[in-house]
Amino acid sequence: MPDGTPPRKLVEVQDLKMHFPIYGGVLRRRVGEVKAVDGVSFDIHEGETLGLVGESGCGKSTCGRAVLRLYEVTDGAVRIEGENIADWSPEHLRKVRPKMQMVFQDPQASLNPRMTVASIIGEPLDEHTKQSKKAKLDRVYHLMDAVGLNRDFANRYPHEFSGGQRQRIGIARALALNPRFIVCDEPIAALDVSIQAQVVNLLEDLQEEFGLTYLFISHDLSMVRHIADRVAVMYLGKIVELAPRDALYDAPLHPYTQALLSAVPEPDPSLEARTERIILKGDVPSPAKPPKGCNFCTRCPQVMDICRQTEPVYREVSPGRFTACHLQDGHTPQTQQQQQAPDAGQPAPARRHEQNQQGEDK
Amino acid sequence: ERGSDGQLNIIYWQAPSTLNPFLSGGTKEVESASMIIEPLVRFDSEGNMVPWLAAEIPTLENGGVAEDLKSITWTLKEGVLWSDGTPLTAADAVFTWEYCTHPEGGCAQSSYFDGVSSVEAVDDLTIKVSFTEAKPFPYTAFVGSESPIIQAAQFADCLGAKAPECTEANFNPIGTGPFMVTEFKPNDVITLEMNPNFREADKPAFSTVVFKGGGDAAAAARSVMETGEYDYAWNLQLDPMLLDEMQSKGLGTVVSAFATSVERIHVNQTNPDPSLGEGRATLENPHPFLTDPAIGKAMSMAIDRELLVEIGYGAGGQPTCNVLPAPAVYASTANDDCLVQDIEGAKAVLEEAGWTDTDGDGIRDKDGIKLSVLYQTSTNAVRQDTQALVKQWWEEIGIETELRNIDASVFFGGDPGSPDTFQKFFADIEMYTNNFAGVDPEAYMANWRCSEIPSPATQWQGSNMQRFCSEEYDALVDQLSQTAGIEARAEIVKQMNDMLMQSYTIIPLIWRGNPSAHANTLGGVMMNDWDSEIWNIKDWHRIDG
Amino acid sequence: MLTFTIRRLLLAIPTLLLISLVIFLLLELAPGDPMAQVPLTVPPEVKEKMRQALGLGEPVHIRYLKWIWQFFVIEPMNLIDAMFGTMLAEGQLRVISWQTRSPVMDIVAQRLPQTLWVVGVAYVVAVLIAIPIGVYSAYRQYSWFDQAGTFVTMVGFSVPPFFSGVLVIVIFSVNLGWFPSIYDTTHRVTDWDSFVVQLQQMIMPVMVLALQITSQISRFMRASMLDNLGQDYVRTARAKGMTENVVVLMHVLRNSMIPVVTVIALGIPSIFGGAIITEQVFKVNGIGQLLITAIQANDMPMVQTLTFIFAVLIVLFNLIADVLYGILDPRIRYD
Amino acid sequence: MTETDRTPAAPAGTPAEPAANPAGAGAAAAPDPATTYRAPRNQWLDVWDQFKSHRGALIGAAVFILILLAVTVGPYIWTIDPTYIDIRAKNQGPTLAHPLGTDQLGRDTLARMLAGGRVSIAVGLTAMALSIVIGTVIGVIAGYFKRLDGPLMRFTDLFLALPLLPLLLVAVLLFRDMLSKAFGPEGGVFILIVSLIGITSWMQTARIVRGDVLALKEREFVLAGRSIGTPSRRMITRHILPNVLSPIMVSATLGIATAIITESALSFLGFGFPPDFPTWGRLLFDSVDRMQLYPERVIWPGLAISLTVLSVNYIGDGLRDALDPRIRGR
Amino acid sequence: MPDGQLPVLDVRDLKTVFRTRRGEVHAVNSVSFDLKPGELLGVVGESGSGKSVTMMSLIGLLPSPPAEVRDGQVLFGDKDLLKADDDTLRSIRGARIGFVFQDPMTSLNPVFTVGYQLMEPLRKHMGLGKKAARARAQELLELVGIPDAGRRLKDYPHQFSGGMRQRVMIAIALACDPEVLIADEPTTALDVTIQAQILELVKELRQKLGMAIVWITHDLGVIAGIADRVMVMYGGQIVEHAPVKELFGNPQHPYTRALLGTVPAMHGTREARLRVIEGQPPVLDAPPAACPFRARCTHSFDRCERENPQRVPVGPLHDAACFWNPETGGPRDA
Ligand SMILES: Nc1ncnc2c1ncn2[C@@H]1O[C@H](COP(=O)(O)OP(=O)(O)OP(=O)(O)O)[C@@H](O)[C@H]1O
Ligand SMILES: Nc1ncnc2c1ncn2[C@@H]1O[C@H](COP(=O)(O)OP(=O)(O)OP(=O)(O)O)[C@@H](O)[C@H]1O
Ligand SMILES: [Mg+2]
Ligand SMILES: [Mg+2]
Repeated sequence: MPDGTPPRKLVEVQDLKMHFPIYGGVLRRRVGEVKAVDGVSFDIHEGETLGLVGESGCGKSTCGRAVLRLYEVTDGAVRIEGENIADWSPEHLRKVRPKMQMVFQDPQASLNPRMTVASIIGEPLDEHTKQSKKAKLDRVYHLMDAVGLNRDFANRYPHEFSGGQRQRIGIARALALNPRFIVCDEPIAALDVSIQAQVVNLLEDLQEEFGLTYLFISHDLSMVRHIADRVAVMYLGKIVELAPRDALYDAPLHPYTQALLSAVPEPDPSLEARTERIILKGDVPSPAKPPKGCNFCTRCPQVMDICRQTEPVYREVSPGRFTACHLQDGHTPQTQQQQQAPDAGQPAPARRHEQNQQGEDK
Repeated sequence: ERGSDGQLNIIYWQAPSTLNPFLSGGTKEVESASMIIEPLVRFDSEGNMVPWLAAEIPTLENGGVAEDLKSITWTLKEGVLWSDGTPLTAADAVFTWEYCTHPEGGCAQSSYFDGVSSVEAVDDLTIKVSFTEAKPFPYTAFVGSESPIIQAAQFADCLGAKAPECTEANFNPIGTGPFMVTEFKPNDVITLEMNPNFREADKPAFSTVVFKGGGDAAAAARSVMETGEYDYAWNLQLDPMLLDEMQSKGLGTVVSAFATSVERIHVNQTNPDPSLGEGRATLENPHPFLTDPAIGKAMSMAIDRELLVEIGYGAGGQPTCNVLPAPAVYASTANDDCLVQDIEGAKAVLEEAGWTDTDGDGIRDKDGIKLSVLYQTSTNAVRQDTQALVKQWWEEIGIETELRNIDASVFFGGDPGSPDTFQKFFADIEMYTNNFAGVDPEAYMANWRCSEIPSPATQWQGSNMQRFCSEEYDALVDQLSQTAGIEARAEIVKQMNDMLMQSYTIIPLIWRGNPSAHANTLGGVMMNDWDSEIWNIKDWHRIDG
Repeated sequence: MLTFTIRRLLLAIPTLLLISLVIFLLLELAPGDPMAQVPLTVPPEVKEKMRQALGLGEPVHIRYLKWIWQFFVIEPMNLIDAMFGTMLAEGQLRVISWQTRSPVMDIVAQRLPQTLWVVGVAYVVAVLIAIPIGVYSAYRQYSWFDQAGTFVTMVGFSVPPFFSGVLVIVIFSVNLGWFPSIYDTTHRVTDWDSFVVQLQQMIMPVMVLALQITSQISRFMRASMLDNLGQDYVRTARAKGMTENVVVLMHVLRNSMIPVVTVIALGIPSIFGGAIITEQVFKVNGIGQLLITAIQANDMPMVQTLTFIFAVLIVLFNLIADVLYGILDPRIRYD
Repeated sequence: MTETDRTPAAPAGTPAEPAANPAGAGAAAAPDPATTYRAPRNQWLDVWDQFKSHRGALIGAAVFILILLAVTVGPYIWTIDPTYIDIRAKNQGPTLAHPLGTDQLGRDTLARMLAGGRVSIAVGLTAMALSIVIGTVIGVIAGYFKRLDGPLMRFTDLFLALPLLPLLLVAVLLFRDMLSKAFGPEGGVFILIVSLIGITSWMQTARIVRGDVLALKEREFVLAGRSIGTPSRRMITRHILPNVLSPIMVSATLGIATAIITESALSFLGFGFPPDFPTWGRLLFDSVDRMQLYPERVIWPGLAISLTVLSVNYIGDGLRDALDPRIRGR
Repeated sequence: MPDGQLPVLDVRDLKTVFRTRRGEVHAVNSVSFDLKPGELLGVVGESGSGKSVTMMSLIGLLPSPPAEVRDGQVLFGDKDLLKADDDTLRSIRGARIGFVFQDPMTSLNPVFTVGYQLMEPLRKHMGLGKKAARARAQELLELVGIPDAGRRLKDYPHQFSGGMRQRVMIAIALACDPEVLIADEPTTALDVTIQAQILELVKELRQKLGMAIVWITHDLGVIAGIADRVMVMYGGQIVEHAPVKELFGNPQHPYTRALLGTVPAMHGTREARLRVIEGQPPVLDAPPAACPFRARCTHSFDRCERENPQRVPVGPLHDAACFWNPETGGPRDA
């Protein structure tokens, strides 16, 4: 947990873009691209957990993978301890892999069904250390202890485990080389409610024990609320809002964040009856053909003309709170839908005018 | 009566690819064409000449053959018409000569015109063939099914390089024979119908013929003797037991005819060792041990020819000790003791020649040279059975034998690029069948002159496979070419045959006949291996079976 | 889909040219001589002359280019001539068979009918039998029908046609005398009776061929059905109250057919060449028999042309299979 | 309605099989009374466990092993030389001296069946192995390295279009002498035939493997391997290959059958082994003509081929199930 | 909710087993419940607890073999569905009982148009002609909120997003105006915002069409939002059953209580640590002779090992299968 002193930035992501090319036509030329991640920037401080939430297909996984350079990014920089990982050669990258690891969404799919638990957890050791067989095995047992797996399971295969246990195997593998930074790509999405808690607790315990830094990707907002220190909300390849946890949950700025938060069902019938839901209309546009202007303009309940013209700028609207929304830039929706108006921004009539002009110029 | 017997079904398990025997010399092409186009003279089943388009056989006696043996004059029968109704004339024969001797034509039968200096039409019915040198046996051009006369009018535009392009004519030649083509499907089937202009009024008895090709010998035999779908099947080289079994069904009969085909073994007199490079299998490098006639003799003695016949040929073969078993006048009897297998005798021969098994491995040797031979032949079930048997006998007398068989198209292909041709003979022993066309052995016996030895200098062309070379023999060849009169010639030929036999460079095995089968309802079949098998198809007729 | 097809067609051109070159060089290297069938009695000089007449004297690349020109330009022109009575190819030298000395294409055209009759019908029959067998075997997996089907199809798969062919001949021609053992390629179907005759002579080769093809396709069909029977949409269809017939024959079959149809399409080129042995046994004398006799006679232009036609068909049907896949399966989008 | 045996019992992602887990309380309290160091269990043991439960596969394996034993050990027990001609004993039916009779030259059919089986099965196994190796290598490379995909698939097309027979002729010319010098005449032909069957039959495997690898590449455990920093070479051997094993196995079992049959067809067309060299296909072919006289002579090789193909097919079925962890886990 | 009404669906003592190579799996054990017209019954429970198997047993959708419905009665109107023949079942499925499955991605047949699949039950059960069926199909698509319905009928499932596909599934289930709609985790695969859309839709439709609904999920939040009554399943049994408010307000069974505790809250204080349910779900290899939850239960005592608790009333319309009484913190007297 961050205390008083401002913690060091472990990971800095700047204007990260990951576009997947689409080929087509008679000659298989590149005819377009899926803008899976389209210019996101954030920092992760040492020892903190940054939650990354958003709808399915909005680019969360791609972002997480790009940060670890599992993809060759299209543009932008990812700095880990100040070094841009995009500059590293494959061999160097291989050497520093131990520093940053990943836990995957589907515990079934992320474990090779034909390897035993011991060999799965031991694989990073095989790749990066030259220990004796015995030492490796000891380390594997140690890791299994750490994640709460019985040592007896070492020779079993993934299919012989429950989902929660499988996810523990995945976590043990990620921990094997003492990483500093772990990207958790929806580690609980495929798990049963009663098991999700086990995994989240484990992640928290490990963070405490080893001082880990997490990028925690999830679409379970209540779980993110539990685990994350700060939360970034993605929509269609972009971060629309990033804020400290409590600020975000208490007073979301971006209409999408608002809709998202309100859509979470509350396991309490009395609360449930009282909450006013924002039901979005329509579907998520394809990241291959994002709409003009703001990406959210097709579904936004507070959409304005400018949203269909100009892309809002992602900026710090108040200390530690970033968002990209014209509403925060002082525009008011012409077609008021009687949603509570977000009150965080300070509308300045003059600036609004300016902004409008700019928008039309573009 | 003409056309009264309906359809005749013939099956040849190799299908003809063209009906122009000048473009492809295969038996199937020649024989299928023989129903349509005809020569001046044919050979009957005994090998006697029968005037066909010619009115009679010219001889010295009747003046048809010039005294100096340098020309022969033929007279055509009168009133012979082509199937299109035009008359056959001497000009057609002249044209045929021109056609086949055209330098760009690639005529497959041009050897029949070897030594012919000119062919002239003396008048419409008289043809004079002149030779550059005296020809004691002048019956080559226009004699036999391989040298028929084609119609000048039809082939006029097909001379030389254009010959292959005249598909229409090649597939549908106009002839004087009993049948004419209605449809020709290359490599498949020919349908024919009777020739309305055929010179013999009441023939042929069949109105149509289907000449089917393809498949294999067993299927062909089955279709005649077991299912009765076909009336005549050609070349049934099958297990004799199988033929007997089929024959016993009572639907058909196997018939064979013998001419001059002999299955023989050649004993290489030169060294085929690959390490000799260019000099491999040439006269400069004599064979390390096969030049010893004792070995050839032992090899020959060890073979039970009777058994080979029984296993592979049945009625289609007879044991022989001569490379020239026929015609009867030429056949020698001097070597007949080889007909009886004599393993012990063979061993004794080797023993006597100093070939003993010194190291006890069952293989005889002398001076460090082991009797170990590579025995090659073409791929063919009967040949492989023969090979297996011979190998067993030879090993019994202490000659180690390795077998090899080569695809026929490669073995007989004559491709100078291939090491596997029978001419190159890169082996110690090889086996195949050869024969000669017609009845005169002069050219055939000339095969074993020294000058016929294949070598790199001749691009491996030549017919003296075993590389037999004897001045004495060459002298006999020359003598033969100057001798006229059957008896005198026969004397020389026998002498040559015996000389070859006693050199043991050729081991004759089987005088091969040609087994074919005909339905019991088919009458008039006279098997013939001197000419086309179906030479007398005009006389074939249906009998009630 | 259209651009996909066009792109694949464009790609096919260099592929095919390369294939033709490879085939040509292969045949060039192959031993054997077109003169092999000429009897030994023919003297070597004569053979040499005949060889020259076939154009064997020219260098390889000239012959290749000549063949390419003849195959791609002159033969199509001839086709046009034959169809529209034009005279485009008048006097141009076509691809000539060494063995028969007639245009290769004419012979191929002559052989097509019997190949299509026999092999084509066998293929159709086999497919028609295989699909129900496959469907039912999968629907009743591990039932006695399935077990027996597996057994029979595997045996059918393992019996070489040179054996099954002769076996049926012995049974049906020799012993029972029901069908002719030799196929009559000159037979023309003009009326009912001649049609019956045609059926009689087709029945045995079709049987032998169909046995093999059925064996293979029914295995594919079964596997594909099994894959699909376990899918969620099957449960949906049942939950809608559809009868088993509708569920299996509409929903599952339609999906299962997608991979099978492409397998079937990929098998079609073999119609033209794959039945060599069966053709031999029954003397059908179709394309397969043409190829084998051409190889035996070292008839290079014929072999070259035939193998290249097979190559074209293979490439073409590969493409067709892909396109079919795209048409049948709405999920696939080629582009 | 029968459900297929392959559908997973429960939707993916459900906690694992109850049966596989120790019942009830805290998994930590393991029921294993021994030490925590249990000898690593061989994966093939699990495969075998599953395989054993497939009755067809078991019978198939038994038959196949029997055949294998017969052709490998058999000739040492039945010591008659398969090429020995005893002409007096030709065309015999089954007798004590010749349990399967003799052929037209009096060679012992049993000895020939054993010798022939050795060749046929050797051809089947090696040709299959070759085609599987080529197919797998090409398929894996094409699937794994995107850049090589296009060229390799065109290459596959090329091979699909190559005609077998002319290829055989050429190969015989080019390599026969070399090979027969090195391996003896029969060995040379064996190598030729095997390589030709292998070379002309790997394409199907390559396509299937490529498809599977393409799908596998998207699986998360491959990504996980990458995030660990496993280099491509080990990625392939550790993660990709073991997971494409099932389709490869299926291709392999079919491959044996097709190779045996192709060899016999080659004999028919006159391109196979020398005729005095027995193989099952050859024996069958040689006896077809005499089918009516000596029906048993077609039955023996026919039976042998069919039995081999059938048993291999059932083994393939069983292996496919046994190698599929989804099924094995059940 | 109307109380005295006759239930449309009355399930009594349902038992379903699977025969596998490793023996029998007792997936559903003596499950009884009823469903009143117009009511929404929520079913929760962790994965593998037998929710789906129960519902599929009702209308014979389980593959047999391996499944076998051993025992029980399913009264639908006056018919016992377990004894009904196939034809009767078929005429009920899709027509009077609609089913929506969990995975919208695979539940639709990929090679038929959405329109075709939607029209299929209409033509079969309602005997509509092609035209009429199309019109009705379009109506249905509009009903579930798919814009441009007429055109989209011609589209294939893959051209629809997950949420839209799930809506199509719902439309299919609703096609013949069924009396009962069984929705088996219909939103589990979907995003929260899309899930909210679907839930909204169902609420709306329920008001409009007034059918009885069984809604299976393991998301307690969803249940809280839409259910009238809730059934909690564990280990193939119903362990608790109560009106929704009562269940959330006064959970009686330890499993229910534990379940409610594991979900982190969206509002209010954050717990430092999430509560978990330790241990593994039970093995269902024999008919239960003891409480299936005992191994994970923090309150279990020796009786739980010996006896399988029956459902007993613990409050108004509220019953639970447990020997432990949360009020007293001790055993409940039978
Ligand atoms: N390799 C790829 N090639 C092309 N497009 C891709 C690729 N990987 C991802 N995409 C696309 O990029 C977009 C973002 O994908 P991503 O997996 O990052 O989403 P996500 O937010 O993680 O979704 P989920 O919650 O479903 O995991 C999607 O539209 C996806 O289709
Ligand atoms: N085909 C089958 N063979 C054997 N066991 C099965 C089969 N189908 C289901 N089961 C078992 O039945 C039990 C109940 O499964 P069911 O699918 O009803 O659970 P569920 O509560 O619906 O779970 P989920 O929330 O994951 O859908 C599980 O233990 C499962 O393993
Ligand atoms: Mg993701
Ligand atoms: Mg379920």
